[in-house]
Amino acid sequence: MNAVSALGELLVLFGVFFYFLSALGLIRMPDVYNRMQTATKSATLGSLGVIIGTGIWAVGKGLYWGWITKSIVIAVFILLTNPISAHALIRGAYKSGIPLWKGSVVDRYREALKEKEGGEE
Amino acid sequence: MGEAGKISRYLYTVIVLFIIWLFLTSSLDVQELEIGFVMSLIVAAFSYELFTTNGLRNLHPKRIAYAAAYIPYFLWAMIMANLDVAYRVLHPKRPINPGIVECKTVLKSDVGKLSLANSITLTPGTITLDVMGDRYFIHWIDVKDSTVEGASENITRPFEKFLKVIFG
Amino acid sequence: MIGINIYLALIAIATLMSFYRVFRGPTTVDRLVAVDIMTTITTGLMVLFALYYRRMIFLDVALVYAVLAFLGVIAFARYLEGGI
Amino acid sequence: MVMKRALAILTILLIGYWIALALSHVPFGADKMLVGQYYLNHVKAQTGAVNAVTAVVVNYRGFDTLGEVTVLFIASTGVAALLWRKKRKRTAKTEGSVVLTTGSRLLFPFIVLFGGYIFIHGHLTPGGGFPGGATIATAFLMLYLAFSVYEIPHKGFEITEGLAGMGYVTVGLIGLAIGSYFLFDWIWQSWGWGHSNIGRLFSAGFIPVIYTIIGIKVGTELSGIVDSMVKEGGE
Repeated sequence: MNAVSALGELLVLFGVFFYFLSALGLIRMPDVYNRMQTATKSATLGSLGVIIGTGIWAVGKGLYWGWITKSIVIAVFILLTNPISAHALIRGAYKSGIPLWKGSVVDRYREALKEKEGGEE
Repeated sequence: MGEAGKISRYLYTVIVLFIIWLFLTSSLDVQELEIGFVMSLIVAAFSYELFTTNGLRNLHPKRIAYAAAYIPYFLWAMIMANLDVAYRVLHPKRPINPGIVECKTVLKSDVGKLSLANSITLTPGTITLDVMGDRYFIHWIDVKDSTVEGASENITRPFEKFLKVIFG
Repeated sequence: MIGINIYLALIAIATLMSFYRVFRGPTTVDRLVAVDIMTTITTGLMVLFALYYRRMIFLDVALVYAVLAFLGVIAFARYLEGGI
Repeated sequence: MVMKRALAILTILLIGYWIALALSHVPFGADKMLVGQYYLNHVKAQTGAVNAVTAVVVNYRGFDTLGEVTVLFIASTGVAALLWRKKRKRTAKTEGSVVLTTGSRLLFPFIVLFGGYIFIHGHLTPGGGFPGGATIATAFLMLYLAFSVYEIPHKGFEITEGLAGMGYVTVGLIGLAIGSYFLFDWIWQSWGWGHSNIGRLFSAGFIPVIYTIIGIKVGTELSGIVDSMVKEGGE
């Protein structure tokens, strides 16, 4: 057990914790928007931790150094795509007419959409 | 800022694709490098029009320096965001106060808007719902200020000072 | 320290936990969000499996899976918005 | 409702138990198939591929693979014929937001490059022409999803597909001319290229060449299928 693989394992552990947090957020939050809030962020950070951690861990175990570069590619891909898919999903949710949670305080988007429709007519 | 010339855009795409290829194959074997170069040339030939509008201007040292400074800042913001999420999820009373607010941005380019939207989505309590021109509609889990200026001050300002330089 | 088997089991449990939301719904978007999270977690699981078998080529599988999962979620989201 | 669901879960568990019971008698890892053992023993010397599956698909069973590619071609033509109507339009009501369009523009070259990576490394990694082509097609699917007016360049795609199909047959015919049979691996067996560097990229005879051709062909065909399926008939 050298320092590099210990660092990798620590990162993996960190990522696993955030995976759990994301699953928990998915279960506990009251409506779809808040679920997305909590789940997407922690799943992305968890993936970063697990994937890059795995790369470092593998190099620490004496495997080929290419592990780390390849895991960086996967991590960057996830970092780029996950927010995009979350954005597409939340937009789809709003457009398909799912109401906000009853405790929500303000909805500027509806006002803006109304304004836009009013302008066109 | 207008579009860069075709050659500049093509070269920029080739360089980026070749770097991605290096990371993907994770090998410095000469054969891999040759095939990678050929592949980058071919793929860039029919995708550079989609890929970039700025061309080689993106490789300006100042932009790269700001991008390098942005990465740790962003990672830090992301970890903070997740601790915030952890607090909200694990707290027995679920302290949330959600709503959709509007922000204005000063960024002009599409790539800048994309990175601002992604940064917003991954940082504390906010997720981008829609972008119309320079108006961002953001679902905020804990609304502190529902006016446009206040929300912009809270959400988009910290990132904009970096992204304005990186993407223009 | 703890060992890779434990991590694999833990990640699998996290996947199952998000599976709960796929079953419960109540709306389609809820299920989709859960599927999105599940695929993200599964990508991490695949990467860890590559280390478990000590085969670097399995990382390619994880990357293909990430690409396909992203496309699937985008397709459903665009469908929800009304037409593709 | 609960009853129905419980019944479904019970059925699945029962079927799973049966399958597990049936498979528990099959010893794991002991392969009784002689031909499989033959492939495993001779694959490196005869084809130079590190990945035995690829060698079987392209080399030993090359003719079948040509058939598969043909089947895929027929499938894509069939889908186009089945869904053909005069004025077919996209049904997208809304344009994707700037985040989605910009994101797909940034990701498009990367996914195409990754598809190329998969089919070029078919003899070294668990990839190959079919997954590589499918990955390339997903890149085009992404553009369809993001933009409401995007269309693939139909003419160019048809020409590329035809050229790729002809290229496959040509490689096979050269094999017939040099060696003794159709799809004879002339690069490896006659010219003997790459005998010294098994496991590096330029090895395994004509497997990378064939896989590149298959990748391009599958990619264009699947993009065509995507195009036919996304559009719907207008008036």
